[in-house]
Amino acid sequence: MRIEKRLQPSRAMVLLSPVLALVLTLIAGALLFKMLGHPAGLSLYNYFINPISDWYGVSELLVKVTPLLLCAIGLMLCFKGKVWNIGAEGQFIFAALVSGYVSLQLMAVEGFWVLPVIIVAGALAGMAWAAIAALLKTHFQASEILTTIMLNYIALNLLLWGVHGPLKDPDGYNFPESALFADHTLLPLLSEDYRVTVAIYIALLMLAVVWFVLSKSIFGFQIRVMGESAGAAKFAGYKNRLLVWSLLLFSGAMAGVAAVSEVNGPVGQLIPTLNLGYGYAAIIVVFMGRMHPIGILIASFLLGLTYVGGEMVQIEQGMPKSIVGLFQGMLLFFLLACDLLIQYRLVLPGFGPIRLPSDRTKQVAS
Amino acid sequence: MRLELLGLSKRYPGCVANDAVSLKVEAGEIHAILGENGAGKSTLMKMIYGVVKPDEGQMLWNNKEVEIKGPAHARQLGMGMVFQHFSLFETLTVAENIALYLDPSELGSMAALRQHIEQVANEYGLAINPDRKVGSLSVGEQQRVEIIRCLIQDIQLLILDEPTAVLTPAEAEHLIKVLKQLAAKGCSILFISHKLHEVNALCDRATVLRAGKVTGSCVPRDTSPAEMARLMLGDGLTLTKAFEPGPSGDVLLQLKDIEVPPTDHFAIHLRQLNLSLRRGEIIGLAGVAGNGQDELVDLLNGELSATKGQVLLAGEPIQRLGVQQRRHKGMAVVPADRIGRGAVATMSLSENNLLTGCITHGAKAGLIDWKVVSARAERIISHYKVKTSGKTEMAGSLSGGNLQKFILGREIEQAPQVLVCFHPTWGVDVGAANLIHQQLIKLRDQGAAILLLSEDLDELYLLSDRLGALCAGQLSPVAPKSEVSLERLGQWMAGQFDAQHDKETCHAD
Amino acid sequence: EPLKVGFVYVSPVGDAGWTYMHEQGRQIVSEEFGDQIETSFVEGVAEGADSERVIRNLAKSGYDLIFTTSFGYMNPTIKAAKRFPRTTFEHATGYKMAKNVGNYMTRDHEARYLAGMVAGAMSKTDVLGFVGAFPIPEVIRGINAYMLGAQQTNPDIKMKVIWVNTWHDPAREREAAESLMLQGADVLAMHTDSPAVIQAAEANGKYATGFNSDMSAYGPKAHLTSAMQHWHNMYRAKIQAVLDGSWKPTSVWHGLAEGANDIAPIHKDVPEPIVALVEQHKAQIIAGDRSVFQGPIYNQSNTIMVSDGQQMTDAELLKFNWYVKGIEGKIPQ
Amino acid sequence: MDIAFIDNVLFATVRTATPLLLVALGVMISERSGVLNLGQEGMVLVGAALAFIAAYVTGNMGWGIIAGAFAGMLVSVLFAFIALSLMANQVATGLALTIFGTGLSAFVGADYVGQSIAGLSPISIPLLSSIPFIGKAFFAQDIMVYLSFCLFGGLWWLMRATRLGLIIRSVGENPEAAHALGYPVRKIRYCAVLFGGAMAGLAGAYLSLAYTPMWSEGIAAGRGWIALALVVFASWRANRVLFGAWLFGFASILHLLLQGYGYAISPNLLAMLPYLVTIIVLVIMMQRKQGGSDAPRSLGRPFSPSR
Ligand SMILES: Nc1ncnc2c1ncn2[C@@H]1O[C@H](COP(=O)(O)OP(=O)(O)OP(=O)(O)O)[C@@H](O)[C@H]1O
Ligand SMILES: Nc1ncnc2c1ncn2[C@@H]1O[C@H](COP(=O)(O)OP(=O)(O)OP(=O)(O)O)[C@@H](O)[C@H]1O
Ligand SMILES: [Mg+2]
Ligand SMILES: [Mg+2]
Repeated sequence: MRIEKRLQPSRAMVLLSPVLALVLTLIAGALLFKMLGHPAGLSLYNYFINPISDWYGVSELLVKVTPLLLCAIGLMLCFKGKVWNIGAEGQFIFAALVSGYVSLQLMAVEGFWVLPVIIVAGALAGMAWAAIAALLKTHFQASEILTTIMLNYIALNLLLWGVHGPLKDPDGYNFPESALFADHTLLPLLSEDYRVTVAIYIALLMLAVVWFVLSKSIFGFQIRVMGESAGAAKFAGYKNRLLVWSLLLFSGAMAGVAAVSEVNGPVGQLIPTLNLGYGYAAIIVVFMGRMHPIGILIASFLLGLTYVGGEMVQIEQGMPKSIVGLFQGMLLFFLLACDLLIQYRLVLPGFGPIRLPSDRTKQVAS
Repeated sequence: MRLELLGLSKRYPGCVANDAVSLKVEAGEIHAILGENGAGKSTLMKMIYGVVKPDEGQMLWNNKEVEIKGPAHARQLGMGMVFQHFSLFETLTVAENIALYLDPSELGSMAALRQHIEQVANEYGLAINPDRKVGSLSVGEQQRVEIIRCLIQDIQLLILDEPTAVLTPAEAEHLIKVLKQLAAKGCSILFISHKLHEVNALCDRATVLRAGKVTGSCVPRDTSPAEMARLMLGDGLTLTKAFEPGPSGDVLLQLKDIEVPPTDHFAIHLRQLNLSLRRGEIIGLAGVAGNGQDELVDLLNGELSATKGQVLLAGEPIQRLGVQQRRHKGMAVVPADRIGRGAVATMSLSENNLLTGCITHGAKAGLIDWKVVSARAERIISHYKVKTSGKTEMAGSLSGGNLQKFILGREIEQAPQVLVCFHPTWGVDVGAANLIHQQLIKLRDQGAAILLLSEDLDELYLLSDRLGALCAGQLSPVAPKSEVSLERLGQWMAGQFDAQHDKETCHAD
Repeated sequence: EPLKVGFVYVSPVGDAGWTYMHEQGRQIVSEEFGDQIETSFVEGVAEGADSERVIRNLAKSGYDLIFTTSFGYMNPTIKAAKRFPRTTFEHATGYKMAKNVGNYMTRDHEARYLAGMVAGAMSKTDVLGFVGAFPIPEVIRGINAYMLGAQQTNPDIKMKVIWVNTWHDPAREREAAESLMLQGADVLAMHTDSPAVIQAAEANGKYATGFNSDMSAYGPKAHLTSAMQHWHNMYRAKIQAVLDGSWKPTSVWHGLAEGANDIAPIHKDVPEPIVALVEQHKAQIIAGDRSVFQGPIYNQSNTIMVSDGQQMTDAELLKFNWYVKGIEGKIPQ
Repeated sequence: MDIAFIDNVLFATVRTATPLLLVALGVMISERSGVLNLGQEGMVLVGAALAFIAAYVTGNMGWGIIAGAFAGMLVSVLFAFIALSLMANQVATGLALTIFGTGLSAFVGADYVGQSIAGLSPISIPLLSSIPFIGKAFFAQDIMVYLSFCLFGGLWWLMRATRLGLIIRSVGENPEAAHALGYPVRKIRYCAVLFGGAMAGLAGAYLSLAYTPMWSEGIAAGRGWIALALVVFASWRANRVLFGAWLFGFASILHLLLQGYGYAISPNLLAMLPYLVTIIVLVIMMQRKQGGSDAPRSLGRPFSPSR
């Protein structure tokens, strides 16, 4: 058996390969569960179905998906333009710090404008943090991969400094936490029974916006060109600096909104362990979703489910947490491996397509 | 018999690159392989050299059947190859590049290798500094490295895939001398070129490929270039001898005392550039690669800015404008580097049409109208006879000549007032080159001004109304082509701009 | 129908520290109660939005009693408890309570104090070194108790503190230990979750005292003793109360007296009189005749903070944010 | 500050730098060959877990070291197969490897948590170890530190002066050309990735056998990521990798030392120091070279040979 490049990427495989990957993951997962001495069917049910078997479960999945999706939306644009922003994590954390500070300042004032101000503050803070990387890249030629990783660590330490110091709850027995935010600074819930906030609408709206920008606007086209060929972008006069700045600022803003969705949503205060790694997980979402808006929507749900499902098999069957990592790893490996089929086809010896010279698909258009 | 091929075939998905090709090469023979773009010439050579494995067929080397296991094996047998797209490593030095080519057993110390390189370089008059990084060499020098690399061991067969496409006439002439010297020593040479007069001057025999098949052969000495072209392309072709200058109008593009300091190590300093390009005229600029052509094109395109002087488009200063603003005002540029700059390899033709096309069509208020864009792409494909499976095909999978036709079409469809055209027919087969030439003349006759930069002097004489040359970042006088002899152009390219002509051009302006 | 008891752990059970001790407690009670209860745990639950979901999921899956074992779970526990009024929650190390939420904690400072007595006696340079995770009251309390204990056996003792900003990064903890030894400390202690500090002392021929569990295996020569926690006593009591139907939200803070804390066997290098003194103080604390934070206690600037004959109240201990005399440096703010 | 103090600080610096150096040297080789493997953290963890298990079970440190290297190599095969043979995106595959490796190490190491082993002990080289200032730092370390010095020396020489080094660079530079010259691009990349895996495994072994002889989950604590950054910072040169690892190690020690001296700066702010230093040095280096990084030209680009 050998592989052979397709003339054109197969459209069918674009849709089929993730399905195939999922099936393979399930099979491998079943084997893994068997090996651990758990019934495969039940385990898979608990992992993938049980967590979303009722609306409550779905709502919890949405809670997990919201920040993930928001971060991924920003990163998707960056990666399309080959701006390797690994720093959504740091932008998220810094934005959480700033929007948390603003929320604490606005505890006593009420008004319809309070929430918008907090969201904007978060977005601006995320942008500011991303702007450092943008500045270092465009004016000092420092690789954004490196600077954003470093900035992640710096932001984390800033957050720790904040909650251990100035933002500590004065009535909190010196524990490193801010006061609980006032209710009017929290994002409205979709329903009192669930923890999902309106942030999910923001995420979906932004997803649509990004989809539109990428498929219909010159700006989106320019981003893609920059990503595919910097030389061509320069030749066509696309302003590289401007693009780098807007991509980083946009993804910073999205990470900032994600931070608000989390801090002014289910968490409701500043704590040292705010960052659950959304910024890193979003990178995976973007790749799993093949940098396509619909793709990342599905991928964020799938990845979210691997977390939630991992908790479920711990609760129900006492499996170790490391299962989650194994599952996520396998799923990603299979996805990546199956993507080969989009560009290539497998040829079995003896069944190879036989072509005559007249088969040439290229022809002179007249 | 040095080399004999019997029924070699190679299939790629979607096409048959070589279909039962048979070929004989004698010892000391210089054998040309002719064929249009995509005929399968390079594939055949790669099979001989072991880079590509044939699906079928036999190969006899010095009358014994061999199966080439890989390039290293081919080198052991005494073959050498200069690839169409150089296989050099830009960040390594010349000596390191050559060391990589050699077998570990042949490679002594680096010092010995350096000596060896200098010795070979002297023998064939191919001067090179073994310690320079290849990336800092001009294209011609890079080719020298490729050739020296082959000659450093005793070889019996040298394969050259379009070696002269990137050389200046002088360099090409020198190469031909070297090859003759080699052949005289008994080395066989397989030579691919689209420049038929070179084949004519150099080769003992020629084999013609078409769509992967051998369709004929000839003795180049006894065959005119036109006849060879007909062998390659069939009868429908008429090669134009020369285009008459048309009537020229007012000045469209003007450079005044331009000064562009180099932006990096390898860039050329443009000095004191003065040029006036008129409506309905083509100015051809000759010059050895790396004498400021890249910088001049970048300057006109708006990627580089001058520290002194003025660029005027129809009398209006544009040096402060960006690329897109200039395009709005009627500039268009065909870059030399098709894949790296002119097109995005991983995008479809429609999308590549939009790359610069968005200036005049398909975009409104920042939004794209894909229908218009793809209709336009289809029109370019049919108008400019681009061989492709359709507008959704990736640019990278087109052959060079076809992509070049597409890019030229895209720029011409912009209906530019001024077109800057750099190497429009580099590596393009005779048929496509002919079509491109006709399109350029048509554009000129519609009243556009064209600045043509090329290293192909035939092309320059064929198309230009006036001629000049670039050397070391400076511009020679520009004079009507009837007044510029080949000899004088050669002097200009070498930097000898005599005072007398300076005055003449001043008058002409 | 067995009582379903769930545990939420902040780190993997394999962290060898805090969570490890809770897991030991769970295993002990689950053995003891046998068929009466059914236990399970979720490990490595981050303290953000995830924790509330896990707590809710446990409640939703029918768990009757849920132990949340890290400070950061306090607010999520309270929030989840509101939605599941019939489920009983117990939160470790916090200060909030509700109708169905109690909390529990160990008086680690009592064991710390005893360990400090050993450390003070064994220091030749008169400098102790302490690797702290985060400057929160719980850790500061331990540092102060350690110092007060050391002063009992060595009035000249001083102490240096390094914060590593992590509960669990063995390599960083080790670096901190090395830095302390570079600056003259010859007996080390830590309030982090790995035994790296013990290992560092062992490698450098210095002494150290452990925390959470008996860490002697990590440094047979270096390990003087450990300030240990035993959670199973509290777990047993709480589970029994729920089984009996007598559970009420309470705030329990158990120490040496209740067997919730202890120290590991003391190293044989420690002179007999010191061991006897430690035993004596331990007995006094258990008997209620002595408190770790009893006056006179001076702060770093030699101001008296607790006057002779007085003791600090639990409320004061919960908010501890100053160092006692003898500790160098300032608490970072 | 006396001589012994400086020696001790250097000693701690070198120790701290060792795991970073080991990973980064491996990264340097695989990236030089054009492969971007972001799975370092996962490979370090798997190496650490397996090294500890092997040492614990056999009671022999040598087996531990070998097992660590071997385990790192084994998981890197997974990466190599998907990224090189199946030509998947390398960034994504590397991230997947990190996730997978983190889970796998926790999974296999679960039974060994809380176990202890003796660990590697330092070997003082007579005479040399008493050289003032640097004796202890360079001549009183354990065998793995010496091993890392040797590996550094070997790789520095390999990349600087050998044909193999040249071949590796050529493959990362222009795989098409290397292929045309007959070099087995994919095989070379496989080897480079496997070598990188072995180095990451060694770094893991150093953590779980020498630095803190124990196994606990996530023992690498982000060192794989730092090492990746270090290589960019070092512009893919062995000597700068060494310098960078030491610099980072020193900055890590320094912020702890400053605390010990009682500087009342927040430890959180001090903890930013190593990262800030890295950014600043990077910026300075980029200025010196007038932009343009030395990244291997085809770093991260899949290559499919057509024959
Ligand atoms: N690796 C490949 N995979 C698929 N198709 C290929 C590959 N290499 C070449 N081809 C196809 O084989 C045909 C012959 O290509 P080849 O490069 O041999 O042409 P050529 O005669 O050298 O053309 P040119 O004059 O442009 O150099 C073309 O249609 C080309 O698209
Ligand atoms: N690891 C390596 N990979 C590739 N090339 C290397 C490597 N190490 C050295 N070289 C080559 O050897 C040359 C000299 O190497 P050297 O290590 O002395 O660096 P350098 O240019 O002196 O840098 P610095 O001034 O930072 O020490 C470099 O320019 C480079 O081409
Ligand atoms: Mg060719
Ligand atoms: Mg040097």
